[in-house]
Amino acid sequence: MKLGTRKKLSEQLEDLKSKTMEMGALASTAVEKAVESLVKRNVRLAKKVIKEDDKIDDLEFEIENNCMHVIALQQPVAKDLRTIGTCLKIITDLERVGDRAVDIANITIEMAGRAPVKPLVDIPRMAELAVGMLRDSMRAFKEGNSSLAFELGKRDDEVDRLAHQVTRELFSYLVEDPKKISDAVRLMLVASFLERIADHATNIGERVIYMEKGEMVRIN
Amino acid sequence: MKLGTRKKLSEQLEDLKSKTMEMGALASTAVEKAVESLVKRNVRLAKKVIKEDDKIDDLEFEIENNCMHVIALQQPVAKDLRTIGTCLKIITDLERVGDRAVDIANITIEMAGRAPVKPLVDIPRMAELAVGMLRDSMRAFKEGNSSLAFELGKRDDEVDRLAHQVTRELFSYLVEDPKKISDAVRLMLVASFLERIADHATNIGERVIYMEKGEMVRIN
Amino acid sequence: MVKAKTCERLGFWAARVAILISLSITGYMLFYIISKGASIISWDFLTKPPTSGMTAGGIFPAIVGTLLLVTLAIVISLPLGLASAIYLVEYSSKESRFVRLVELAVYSLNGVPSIVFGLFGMAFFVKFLGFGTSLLSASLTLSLMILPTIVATSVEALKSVPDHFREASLALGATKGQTIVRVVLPAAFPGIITGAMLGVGRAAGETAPILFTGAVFYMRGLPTSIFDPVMALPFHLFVLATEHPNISKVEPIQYGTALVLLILVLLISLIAAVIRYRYRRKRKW
Amino acid sequence: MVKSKIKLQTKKLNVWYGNMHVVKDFTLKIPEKKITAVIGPSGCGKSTFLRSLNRMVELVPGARVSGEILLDGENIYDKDVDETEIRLRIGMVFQKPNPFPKSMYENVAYGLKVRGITEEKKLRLLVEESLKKVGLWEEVRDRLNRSALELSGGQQQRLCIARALAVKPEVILMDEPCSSLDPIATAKIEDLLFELKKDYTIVIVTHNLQQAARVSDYTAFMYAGKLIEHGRTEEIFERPKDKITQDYITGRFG
Amino acid sequence: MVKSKIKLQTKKLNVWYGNMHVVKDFTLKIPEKKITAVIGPSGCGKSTFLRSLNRMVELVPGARVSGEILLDGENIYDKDVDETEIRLRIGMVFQKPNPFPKSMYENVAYGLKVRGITEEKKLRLLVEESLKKVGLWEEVRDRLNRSALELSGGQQQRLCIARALAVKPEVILMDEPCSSLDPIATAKIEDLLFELKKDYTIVIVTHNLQQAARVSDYTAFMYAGKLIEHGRTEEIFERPKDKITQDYITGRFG
Amino acid sequence: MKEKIRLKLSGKILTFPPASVSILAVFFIFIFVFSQGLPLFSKISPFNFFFNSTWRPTATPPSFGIVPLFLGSLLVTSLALLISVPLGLLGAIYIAEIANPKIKEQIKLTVEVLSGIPSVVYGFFGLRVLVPLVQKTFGLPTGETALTGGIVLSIMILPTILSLSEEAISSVPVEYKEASLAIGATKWRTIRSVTIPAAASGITAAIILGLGRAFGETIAVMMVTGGAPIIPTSIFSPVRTMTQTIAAEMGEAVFGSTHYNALFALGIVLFTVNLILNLLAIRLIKKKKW
Ligand SMILES: Nc1ncnc2c1ncn2[C@@H]1O[C@H](COP(=O)(O)OP(=O)(O)OP(=O)(O)O)[C@@H](O)[C@H]1O
Ligand SMILES: Nc1ncnc2c1ncn2[C@@H]1O[C@H](COP(=O)(O)OP(=O)(O)OP(=O)(O)O)[C@@H](O)[C@H]1O
Ligand SMILES: [Mg+2]
Ligand SMILES: [Mg+2]
Ligand SMILES: O=P([O-])([O-])[O-]
Repeated sequence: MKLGTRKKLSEQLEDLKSKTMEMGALASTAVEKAVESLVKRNVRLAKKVIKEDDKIDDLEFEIENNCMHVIALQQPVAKDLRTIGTCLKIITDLERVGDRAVDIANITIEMAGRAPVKPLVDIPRMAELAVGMLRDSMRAFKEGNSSLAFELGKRDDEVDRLAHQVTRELFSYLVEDPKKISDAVRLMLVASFLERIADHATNIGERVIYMEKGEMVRIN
Repeated sequence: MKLGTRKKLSEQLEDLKSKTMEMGALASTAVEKAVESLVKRNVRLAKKVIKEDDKIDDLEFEIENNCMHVIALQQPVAKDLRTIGTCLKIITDLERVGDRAVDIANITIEMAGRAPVKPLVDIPRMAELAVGMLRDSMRAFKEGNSSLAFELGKRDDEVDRLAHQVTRELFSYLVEDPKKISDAVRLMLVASFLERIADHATNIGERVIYMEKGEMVRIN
Repeated sequence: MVKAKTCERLGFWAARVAILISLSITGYMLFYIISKGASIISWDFLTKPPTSGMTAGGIFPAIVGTLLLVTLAIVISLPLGLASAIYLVEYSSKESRFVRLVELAVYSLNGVPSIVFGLFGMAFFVKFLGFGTSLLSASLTLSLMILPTIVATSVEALKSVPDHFREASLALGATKGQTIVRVVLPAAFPGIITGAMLGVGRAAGETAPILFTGAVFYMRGLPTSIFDPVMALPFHLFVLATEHPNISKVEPIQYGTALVLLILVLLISLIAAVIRYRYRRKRKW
Repeated sequence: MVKSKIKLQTKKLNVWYGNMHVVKDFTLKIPEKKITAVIGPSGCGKSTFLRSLNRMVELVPGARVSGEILLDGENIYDKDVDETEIRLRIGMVFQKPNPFPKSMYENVAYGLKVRGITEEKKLRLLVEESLKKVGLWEEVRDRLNRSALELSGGQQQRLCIARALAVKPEVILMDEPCSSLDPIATAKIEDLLFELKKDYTIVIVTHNLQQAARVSDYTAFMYAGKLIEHGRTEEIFERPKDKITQDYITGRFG
Repeated sequence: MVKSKIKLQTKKLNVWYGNMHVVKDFTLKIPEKKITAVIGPSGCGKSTFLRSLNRMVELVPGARVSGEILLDGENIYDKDVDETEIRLRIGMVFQKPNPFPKSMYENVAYGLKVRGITEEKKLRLLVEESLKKVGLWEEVRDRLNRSALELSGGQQQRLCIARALAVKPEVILMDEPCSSLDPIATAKIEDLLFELKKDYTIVIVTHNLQQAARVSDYTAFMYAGKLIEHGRTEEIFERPKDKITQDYITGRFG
Repeated sequence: MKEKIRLKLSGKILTFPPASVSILAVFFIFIFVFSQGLPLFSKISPFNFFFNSTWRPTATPPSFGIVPLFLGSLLVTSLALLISVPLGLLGAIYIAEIANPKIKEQIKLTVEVLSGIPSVVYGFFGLRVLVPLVQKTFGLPTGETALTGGIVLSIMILPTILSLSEEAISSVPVEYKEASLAIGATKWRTIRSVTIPAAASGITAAIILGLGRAFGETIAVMMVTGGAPIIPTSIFSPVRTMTQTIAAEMGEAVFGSTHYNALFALGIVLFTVNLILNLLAIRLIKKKKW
């Protein structure tokens, strides 16, 4: 929605939603790439992730502004308003997802050039799950599919379980080989980041349900 | 704002602001108490902090709902709308501040009964700074005081500096005494939490400036 | 409260009785004249001149006379009245002194008793302009008499065309003249016609103004020029009823004349009323 | 859904104009000392519904009413109920401000006089009270004997409200009371509504959804003579249950 | 601030009615193929301003205009400019739908006939084109010869817009075109505005702030005859610079 | 372009002269009636004319006192109003406020049509029906009395009063009535306290216009009042009105004679009185407040 080209409410809402979808796609990709950079110890890719986070931030800013435009100019009510409220909330979640991707990428950079603590198995698996949740939460948003949103609760539990497992495992490494302490700590952080990303996806799912039904439901 | 007792827009906005102030006060106190519990190794206090976070979460939910009410029923524009937008954003920051307080309290509990890594000097200092920023950001919000908000940028730099210092220091402990690894890691996390709380205060400051002037300004 | 209800009932009854009396008196009058006059009217009565000192024959010249008077009067006063109205409503500002003067004149003219029109007609048309007691003098007098009616109804009709029609037309780039001809006059047409009909009705029924200006009790044949005097129905009735030497003998003719006059005037008046009503109902602005 | 005391209640109310069925099986509870807004598309029967609440609808030739309307539990359409009595208890304010072409004082005193109050002192007092309630007293105290038609549109409307208040009604019906006013006068009337609902039960018909949202506690959405949805205003505007309501309030209608 | 081509522009425009100074030093640029809304409290001179743009204000006895109004750079108040010519280029739509009491066809054809177009085939074509533009063609094609007064209020207003479009104006002025319409008809007109601005420059006066916010690209806030603030509609509604503007749009006025 | 300007002006130029005709007409009426009437006062004193109580134009010496004629007009007119005002007003209330719409339209149509009945027909009806009726009812030597004239005139002006009052009452905005009803007033109370006061100026105007019509009526009175130029002593006296005098005597008056002048002077009086009444009514009608 460029300034000066007024559109009808429904078109503006469509714009908002598609922008939000775009932001969701960027955030998901950022997480994927960050984890890939970590696994492949690819500093360049990590740097790219960090650079591209600006896009996500800009998009958040733009979407938030547009939401305010629409509220100020169109006086949305009922589902229209809930859609806007949902966008406003989803974008903070997505922005935070983006920040976590950056955090992961930073860790990639910090760990660059050192021997790996251990082969990364569970972390890519967690990442896959978390990104899958994120993608599905955005799909639920796009389609207004509240049953899809509802399932996110269960999937989040799986991610939490994995995160615990990773942490426990790393602690044992920690004690074994103090030299690898700092990298082990870093990987623990990555696990917690991924867990939080899954939380954000769950939040998004809750918002989608609110948008569709008008009620806030806790899904985990 | 109870349901069924309709008020005028200006009254509703006042309600929103005072609820937000209340949430700000709760969040600030939570951080203070969490750090106190950490310093004094007071598990009971830590548990109280964790329990009281529910209040903050409830308040966020309530304020967000009220914001949506006001938008749906009053069609606010200009400064009125910006005030609501600001409330919406501030409360996510405050909620996150509350979560960090809980994180700190959890660490208190985890570290309970073990000898301290080192005497805590810098962390209480950081906490004081961060909470001071938070309080001031909320005062700036209440008073619409954008110059007060503007200063938060500089103060945030100071907190960042301290956080770095704490981390570096703890790393040296880490290498010295592998047994204290896990607690040292935990304290590092606390420092990063406090740093992030200061970031949230800075965000709130930015929001206040937006509310007053209608422009988003980066203040750090 | 009970008292209020009783008051209401009493008041309503009083009103009902009043309207009943009002209508029944006039109703009786019409019934009376129709019942007495109906038997007199025949083809001959309508198409033959009076004979044997008015005691026999018909009223043909009086009918023709009245029609002539009325036609001439309306032909003179309608264009004058309509043009005045157009000037007043469309071409002048409300504050102008001239407009107020014209309005005052129209109102004054409307209040002048018909007998004074008669006096004026006699002094001005008959004597001063030398038209003599003639169809022309009488018609001119009548046309002046009905002029205020026509101006007033035309002004009303024009004013009742809402300004937004004019604005719409002007905003589309039409000139003032185009606006009046294409939009205002068509919209005002029914009102103008009603005014004209009202004028015609009044002209047909009045006696006093033609008393000294053109009406005669009897003439041989029909008028051949506008300078001839004419017979007229109302005057005919008046004379038959009050001044005829042999009143009892002409009584049937009186009723007949009265009925014909009544029918003529009521017909015109009815047409006017019907047009007005239809128009009022149809009008949606 | 409605928790306060019910002041006025319609039960299976139906109104016909001749053969035209205008209000259909309308069952609605109107809580005391709250503002209930009636919204709906043009011609859906809002005014007719409102006018049936104080029996003004009976003035329309050919109007027919069935069902019950309970005012404090008593059916106002009962045979032995006097409609003028009902109209003293249920006041009405109209779309266009319609003060009588009399003095401001006479306007407000009118209803009292109709009620049989003639004592000058008492009248003065009551007139003053009503004018104060609508916040007009300060504006007109010095010219109470001037014609009410000298007032501005917004002032006239407040005078009309004062006139309705003077007879101390319990319920006030308002049929689009602000539609002929400018936004500033409208804001004043809306402020007044907030004051009035401390003492009165108010039913307001409005085309202006924003107004309904701003001022009312409860909202009833009417469509084609039927009550489609009724509930707390917040609910209606944030979570309408019915598809038609949703479409109407989000402007996707028709 | 305004970046598109300027279609119409007032420079130090002043209007008096007799001694009353109604529009004061009004300098405003109206960009091409955009919708510019004029808002402001009642009596501030919005209608007068609008009517000065196509010289309709001259019809008011005692009205006096100074300053310039440039249409594509040419001053429409120049001595040798014919005002009927200007009114063909700057069309107008009024507050109340005001079709002539003629057939729908005649209504739309009117402006063309006034322009001297008489060829039946051409007229038909142009009438159809205008009616299609306002989305009325499908609704009325079978009854073009019926009276325009048979249409509903919203349809009438669209007919009036079609009538204005028929003469192919460049600018369309609208003075509260929806104030007598219900929300549904209003929504249709607003939709139409979005279509029309592809081809026309539109200036709309409205009391309805929400409407101004919804439809306009630029908004001018007028107060006591003066232009207080003018800018992108988003700016005016989110970040008004002037205190009076802020107070007015947030309803804290007066 | 110039042609357009000419076109624009031509409408005004075309319609200006007709607009002046009314002014000229009044002016001429004024000039001619006065020029024929005023010379009277060089022959007899105005005091004599206005206050002498005998009208004997053909006697020797002639006497031109209009008191009996004026009183005759006044009496007949007053009687007419006395009958027609209550009937007309109540009737108007019925039509405007009580009758159901269908009947209302029909009655209004009827009344409007009736108001077109020529006065000579009323006179004729009076002469044929009322005169004998009055004579018989009151046992009078003749039925041609002031009362008969009053009744005939009252019937004649009734439609005027009815329809004008009805219009005044109906044009009271329905909002006023609704406001009153909604406040709990009965319909009758509403009519009394709101509708009639609001319509007062219109109703008064209706009455004044009726008065004017009665005062200026010639033929109808002429046929039923007996025409005796004496000061009436009761409503059963035969009377002669001013209008009637002009109509009856103009035929005999010699052009330019004192008698002729006197009849025109009567015309002046009629003209003036009616002008005043009429302007009064117009002011009242224009005083509408809504
Ligand atoms: N006096 C009447 N006689 C016959 N039908 C009527 C009468 N008054 C209203 N109606 C019809 O009854 C229906 C409902 O009218 P009503 O005035 O109650 O609608 P509304 O919802 O108030 O509309 P609006 O929002 O336009 O005021 C409409 O279709 C209208 O045409
Ligand atoms: N023909 C006129 N003669 C004298 N003054 C007028 C005339 N028309 C309007 N005015 C005055 O000029 C001022 C501006 O009127 P205008 O109609 O332009 O205001 P507006 O902003 O359109 O108001 P609204 O929003 O009520 O339509 C008002 O004070 C009004 O009273
Ligand atoms: Mg209505
Ligand atoms: Mg205006
Ligand atoms: O931003 P977070 O600290 O809530 O992840």
